[in-house]
Amino acid sequence: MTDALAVNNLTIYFEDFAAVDDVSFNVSAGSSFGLVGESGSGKSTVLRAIVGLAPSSGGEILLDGKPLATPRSKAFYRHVQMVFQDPYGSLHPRQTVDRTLAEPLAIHGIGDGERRIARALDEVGLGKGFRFRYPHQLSGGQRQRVAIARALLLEPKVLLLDEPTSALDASVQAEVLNLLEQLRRERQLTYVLVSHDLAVVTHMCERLLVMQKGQAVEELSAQALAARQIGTAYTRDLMAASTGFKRE
Amino acid sequence: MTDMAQPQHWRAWLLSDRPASRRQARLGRAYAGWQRFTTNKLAMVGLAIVLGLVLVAAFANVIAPYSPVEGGDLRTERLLPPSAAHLFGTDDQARDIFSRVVYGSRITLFVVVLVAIIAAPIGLVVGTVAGYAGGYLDAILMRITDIFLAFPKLILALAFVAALGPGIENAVIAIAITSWPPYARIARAETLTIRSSEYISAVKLMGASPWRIVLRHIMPLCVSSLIIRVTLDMAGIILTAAGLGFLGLGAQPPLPEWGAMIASGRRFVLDQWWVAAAPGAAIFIVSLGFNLLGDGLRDTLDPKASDQ
Amino acid sequence: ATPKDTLVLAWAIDDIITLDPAEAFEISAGEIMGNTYDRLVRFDINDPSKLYGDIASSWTVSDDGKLYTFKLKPNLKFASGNPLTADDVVYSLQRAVKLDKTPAFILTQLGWSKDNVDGKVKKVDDLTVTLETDKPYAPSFVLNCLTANVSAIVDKKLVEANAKDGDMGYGWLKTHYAGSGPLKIRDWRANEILAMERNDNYYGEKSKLPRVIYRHVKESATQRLLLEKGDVDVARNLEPGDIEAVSKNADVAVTNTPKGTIYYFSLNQKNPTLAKPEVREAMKYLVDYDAIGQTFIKGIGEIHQTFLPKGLLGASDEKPYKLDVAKAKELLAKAGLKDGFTITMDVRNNQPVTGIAEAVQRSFAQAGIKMEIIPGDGKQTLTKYRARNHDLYIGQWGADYWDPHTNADTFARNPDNSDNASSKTLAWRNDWNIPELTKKADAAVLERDTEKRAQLYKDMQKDVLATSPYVIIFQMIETAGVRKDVKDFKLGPTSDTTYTFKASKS
Amino acid sequence: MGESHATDARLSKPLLEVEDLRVSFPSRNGPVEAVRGVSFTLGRERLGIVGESGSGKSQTGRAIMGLTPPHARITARRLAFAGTDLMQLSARERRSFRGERIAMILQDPKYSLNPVMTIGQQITETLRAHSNVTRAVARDRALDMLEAVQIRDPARIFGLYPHEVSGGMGQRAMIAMMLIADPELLIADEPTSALDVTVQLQVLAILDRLVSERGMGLIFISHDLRLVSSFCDRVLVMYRGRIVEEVAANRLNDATHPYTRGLINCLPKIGEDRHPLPVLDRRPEWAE
Amino acid sequence: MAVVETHRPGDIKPGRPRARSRSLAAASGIGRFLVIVVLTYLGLLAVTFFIGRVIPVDPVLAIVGDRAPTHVVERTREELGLNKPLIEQFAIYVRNVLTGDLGTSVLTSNRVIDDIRRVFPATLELATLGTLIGAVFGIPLGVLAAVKRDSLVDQIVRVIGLVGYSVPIFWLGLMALLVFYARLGWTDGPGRFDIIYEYTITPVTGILLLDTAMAGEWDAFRNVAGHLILPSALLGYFSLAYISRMTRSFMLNELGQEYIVAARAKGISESRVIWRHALRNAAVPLVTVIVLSYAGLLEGSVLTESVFAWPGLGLYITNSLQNADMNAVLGGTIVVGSVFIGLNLLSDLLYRFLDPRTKRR
Ligand SMILES: Nc1ncnc2c1ncn2[C@@H]1O[C@H](COP(=O)(O)OP(=O)(O)OP(=O)(O)O)[C@@H](O)[C@H]1O
Ligand SMILES: Nc1ncnc2c1ncn2[C@@H]1O[C@H](COP(=O)(O)OP(=O)(O)OP(=O)(O)O)[C@@H](O)[C@H]1O
Ligand SMILES: [Mg+2]
Ligand SMILES: [Mg+2]
Ligand code: NI
Repeated sequence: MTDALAVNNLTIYFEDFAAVDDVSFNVSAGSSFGLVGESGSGKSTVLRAIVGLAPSSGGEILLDGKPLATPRSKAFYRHVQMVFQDPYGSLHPRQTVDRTLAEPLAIHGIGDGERRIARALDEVGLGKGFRFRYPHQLSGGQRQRVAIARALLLEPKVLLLDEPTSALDASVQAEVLNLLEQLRRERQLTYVLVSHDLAVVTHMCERLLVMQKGQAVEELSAQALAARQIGTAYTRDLMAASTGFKRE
Repeated sequence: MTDMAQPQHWRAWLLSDRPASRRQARLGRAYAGWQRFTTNKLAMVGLAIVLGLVLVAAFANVIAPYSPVEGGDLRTERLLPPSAAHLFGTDDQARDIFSRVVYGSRITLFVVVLVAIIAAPIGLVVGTVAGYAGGYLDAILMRITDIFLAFPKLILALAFVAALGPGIENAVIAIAITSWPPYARIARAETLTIRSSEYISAVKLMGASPWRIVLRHIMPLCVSSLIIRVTLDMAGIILTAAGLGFLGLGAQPPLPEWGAMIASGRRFVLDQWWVAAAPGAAIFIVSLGFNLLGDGLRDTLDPKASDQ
Repeated sequence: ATPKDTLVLAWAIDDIITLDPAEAFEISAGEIMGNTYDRLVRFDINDPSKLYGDIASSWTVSDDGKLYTFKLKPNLKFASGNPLTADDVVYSLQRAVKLDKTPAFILTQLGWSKDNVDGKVKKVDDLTVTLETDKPYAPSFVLNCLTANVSAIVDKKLVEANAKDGDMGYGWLKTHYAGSGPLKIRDWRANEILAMERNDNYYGEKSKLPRVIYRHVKESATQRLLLEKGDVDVARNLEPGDIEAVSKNADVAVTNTPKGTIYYFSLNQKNPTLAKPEVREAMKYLVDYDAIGQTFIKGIGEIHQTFLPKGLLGASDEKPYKLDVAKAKELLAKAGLKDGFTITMDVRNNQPVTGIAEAVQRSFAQAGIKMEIIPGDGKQTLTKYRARNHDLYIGQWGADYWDPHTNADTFARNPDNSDNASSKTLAWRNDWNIPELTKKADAAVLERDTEKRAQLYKDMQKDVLATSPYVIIFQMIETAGVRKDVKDFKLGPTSDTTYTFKASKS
Repeated sequence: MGESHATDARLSKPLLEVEDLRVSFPSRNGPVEAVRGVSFTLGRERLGIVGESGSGKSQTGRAIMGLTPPHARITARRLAFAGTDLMQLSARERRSFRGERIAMILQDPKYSLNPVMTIGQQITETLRAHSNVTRAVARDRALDMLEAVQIRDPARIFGLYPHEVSGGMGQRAMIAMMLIADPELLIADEPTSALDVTVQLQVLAILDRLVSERGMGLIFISHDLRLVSSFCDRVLVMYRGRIVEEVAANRLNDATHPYTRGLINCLPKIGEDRHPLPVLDRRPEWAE
Repeated sequence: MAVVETHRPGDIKPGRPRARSRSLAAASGIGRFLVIVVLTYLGLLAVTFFIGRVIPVDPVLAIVGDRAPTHVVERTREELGLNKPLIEQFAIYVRNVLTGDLGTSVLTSNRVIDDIRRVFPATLELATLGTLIGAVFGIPLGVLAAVKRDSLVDQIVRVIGLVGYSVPIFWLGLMALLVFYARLGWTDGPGRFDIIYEYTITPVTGILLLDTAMAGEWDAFRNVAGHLILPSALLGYFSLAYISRMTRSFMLNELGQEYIVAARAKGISESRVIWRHALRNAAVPLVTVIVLSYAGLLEGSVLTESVFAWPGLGLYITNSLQNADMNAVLGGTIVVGSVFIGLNLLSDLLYRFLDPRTKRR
């Protein structure tokens, strides 16, 4: 069986700077794959390259075994969707939730908007009361739910999640993570999840790739990580840092 | 009792953070903006002045006691000082200045509205398209903008009026032509920041076409800063129109255009000060009104300012 | 304050574009030339019909009326120190004809051209010059042509020394001076200042003041402020209101003189409505002459309705028209225009024409004529006028030289009404085809009997008054505000006869 | 001498006493209370303040510094620093406390360093505001301070502008800037939340060392319970402008308040398999 | 006329400009910058040129006058090359400009370059003083207003600014002349100096304050200064209105930043916080504002110049335009364009100088 998503030797340059340098990984259908690394390690850029928001300078990206056309087709966007890091920045400040959600339907000419929007809101745990609010009337977690609802409206198979909870309080993070897990189960989605938090990634994913300065450091399974079966010093540092402060 | 309760009810409905319909959401947002606006006293003064202008223009024929173009007897009623019969005195064609000022508000309103609806959209389209498209299109559009910016404004306007022939419509076109470049720049600068924001990325991910993104997602965001800027520029537009009138290239006589009135009144400024003073004061007050309004709108519409 | 030894005049001198007398044709340039260049003859500013020799000591006219012989005063010198002889006179006249700039027509109408002028203007000896015309023109006409600036005498040696590529010094003289007049030009900065100094080589009475300076000031109000403050001695562009005000000022006197300039509006005969005789006449009844006289031109003009300004030979002071709306309506009804019509008027953006145009607009309205004013800068309205694209045009016409022919030539002559005619007289510009009048005008200029000649012009004025498409409104009076300590400042009847060199200060 | 002196002081009286501190911001719909009656005392120790976003942590810290925006209203029954009642002081006197005796590290070095002044200028400025030292002396002290916060090449960093250094470096510079005048109390408002996890620990280590070496009091504000519990001596848990619980840091797992417990529980942990994660069920009575 | 007199640079928004979008010099490399400059020039010239040709004014008329016979008109037209196709005329013009020949003005008979050398210093002197006055008073006022936001001082400063934005300059100029010159006699009148000094002053730089000071002609200096007071105060007021307003807005923005809190946390004095920290940052966008408003004044303020009989660039270009003296208009446009481009460059350099963030590491 082919992988839902395969990234082979992806390289991305911004001018002379290699933001992503020869990164490869495969994600099998229905699984969840994690990308971890510090700020600037190129995690977001990988995701953006997949959806065509960042130029790829080398390597290939295969979706269901087929290479992607540039620019991406409309059909692609019904297959792959993305949720962004910043819930404050990813919603149009002058559009109500309703308008935001109606947009993808309008673009793809999908009818039956009323019902779909209502259902999508239900699915992400936002009732009717939120439908006509503006983003500034929502909390961070609620916004992130709207963003997820928007991504789901097109019924994609693959969902790319770029640090979906890093801007949220811990308690809200738990809610959003739970929601994502539940959705994945219900819809058999494939996830690629980016985070700088090892705990979040191991919680959500079966496999993960550690990145540093644009390069893949190592790929390992969540169990391996939990069992401290770590191959590189860098991953070990990350691991240590995520357990809290230790006085020498 | 119900009278008292009713407004409260409306207020709650408007300010609800759970609007039940698009309309309620929109009205609520407008109402919140209005509330913020009303706390700004100077802005309210500005709004009152601008509304006043609109009212005076609408009811000019009711308000003005005399015809604005037909004067009285040249021999006896020329250059009369202000009196009960002629509130602001009469001008050198023995016309009642008050009536002329009143009717002049129509022209001013006409100029202001027309410039706004010509220049602002041009600037908006050029700026957003350049900013969003980037690359060559951006370079070309911005060069054109630069060229227009590098011109002395009044001289460019003069040249256009000279080319098109004098008259208030042509003056409007000339002013519009000279005033769009700053709008384009604002719109472009704003587009550049909006373009890289995640909500635009999100819409792209929905598969939206560039036109859709520019028209439905970027433009609405640029509009508010543009409105602010246009309002603040209104004073300048009025003054430029007056300047053209002053140089004899604006409205045709006997149209009671304020700038042209000052220009003809300026000959009497040393002895019959009222001839130039009345339209001068009118220009000043209306400009001030637009400026105050613009300041207030900035506080209301600019999310950054309102956060403070 | 102004310096004791300098006369300072505030004047709009932005029309000066050249200092070459063979080319200069503008009002302020005319005055400068009049003060700085000599010519064969001048007329008496107190009685313009009297001519006197300037550098000519005497002259004779041959019996056939075609050959003029001038004797020059001896020992004349240019400001440069070069002697002034017949050579210079011949050179100057020939140069003007050969350069063929705008004012050259004043000389070429005597039958001179580039090709023949060498034979027509000749030196006899160092102090004698002969001029030959092609027809026996009235001597007053020929001599008056010679009083014009284009006939001014330039310093041949100096000019030739600065000539380039055989341009007869044209390029150089535009901004330099080569004359012998009572004042010499020291400095000209366009739109800013023109400074003249006493020419100590002048043959006649030397300038009282060592220096005369024109300052470019456009606004009447500004001029008035400067004058009242004593920062200028003379203000030249005062408008009626300001004149009234300064005349009340104890330190300032107001002086004026009628000028050879008349203001009129004209009807383009290409427009079929305006071509109707009744309409032409009706419009003459639709101007409130009295009111205009008491307001917009008070102090700067007086009502005048014939095409010859007062002071010119044969000028008639007839004023048959006054505002009469009823009569005008009657005429319009006769023309089948009972309900009036709509028309445009091209108006230069300045006073008093704008004010008058507006007043006319109002009186027209009373007869149902809707007139739209098209304001424009001077050159713009002129361009249109010369292309015969106007309906109504309001403007002025100033005498080019002090002879009735100057105005008859343009108001009452139209030798060729075709679109590419060589001379675009006012009659031509208004498409007024008048073979009869043209003949009369041509005859008048050849009439050598002054009395008879004057009568010919009187007759022509009557015709024009009755039938022409011109509505002549007033004759300009030039008015200046002069500070009391200035003596002997007198405005001349033409622009080139305001002799500032005669002024002095106490 | 520093150590013994500090011990004496710690015994004699508390460094900071806060009693019923309230901060409210006027708004159209009546005043919004950001801090609603916070009381605590602080000795020469590490006190952590945790709580979710908007719970009033920062406003508490700022109120102590006297840096609340001018339109806000502050009241307190007592707000005393080393026995001096801060509420009674004039603006000028209050200022003389700032920087010299109480200092505050702000959250994000990207925004809290003046972009047009060099790091060195900004550090020496603190010193020169409070003591009359020459430029050269100030410079030497600043370089020492930079070294103390583990900057390897102080002389170079001294002359750099904020945008020229990394986040971690900037945060250290910020610490140096605030510590150079030797304050007795340091308030650190989320000093590491903008930093990478690996750098975070280095910065904390520096703070830790400074506290133990200089004997200063530290208020450590953070939303990261795990970090606070491993770093501080005592933790205050804030919810909606109030302190809901105070626990010793090492006994955090025994916290009693359901809010605190919820906060601890809802974090995913490596090696723990909890699907779904427990979530916080907010109860209105917590805010009472 | 506020708009006419000062250009409000549209792109400057209060806010910390991180990446400046409109930066001429930001175009990487001198080469690209030059290309941009040349293109801008060409565009400027082309626009001016073609406007000049469609104006319904016959340029020949300005030279030969109204009375000229047809053959003179036609010959002159030929001499000026006006009968050639427009494109060819434009090519010829550009070629001449490239060889440094701006042509001759038909109105003044001088070489355009000489005319401009004469009129530009007059404008320069006025604009410089105006901007100085505007900056020297406008910045402190703006700072004060921002610091005391919503106080009486703030309202007063805002009203001063708003009045400056709203009052027609030609009217105010005339009034000022009337009061201070005519009635009170406190200042000198229109023009650059009294006629008495006409031949004591020898223009070297054309900036008469400098010229007289260098020559040690102190009487003349005083006179020149007296004439400058009113117009420069007037222009100064207009730029003050603008500068104080922008200063206020920039300062408000800076005062809301975190680093201000940090500075206060250090316990430094309030004045240092305001002047050293906030204003120093506000200065970064402010220089652009000031430089561009200066550029606006340098383009010549036709209305002020006409009220004060000031022989400056604005009047020169306007007058030439009305007479279709295209060489002069084009020459003036080149100068204005150069001023604009030059000052833009200057503001860019200042910007780089003031904002360390723009420097490369
Ligand atoms: N459009 C761009 N132009 C230039 N450089 C870019 C661009 N986008 C990203 N980069 C650079 O590429 C590198 C990788 O960025 P990326 O956003 O992928 O990092 P990240 O791992 O997602 O970090 P974070 O955790 O901060 O989100 C960074 O150094 C960034 O500065
Ligand atoms: N200037 C202000 N005007 C009005 N309300 C304010 C202002 N500053 C803060 N607040 C309010 O005060 C409350 C407490 O804010 P504070 O900054 O102390 O929260 P915090 O606990 O530090 O949160 P975070 O973890 O997000 O930094 C918030 O609800 C906030 O909205
Ligand atoms: Mg990222
Ligand atoms: Mg905080
Ligand atoms: Ni301008």
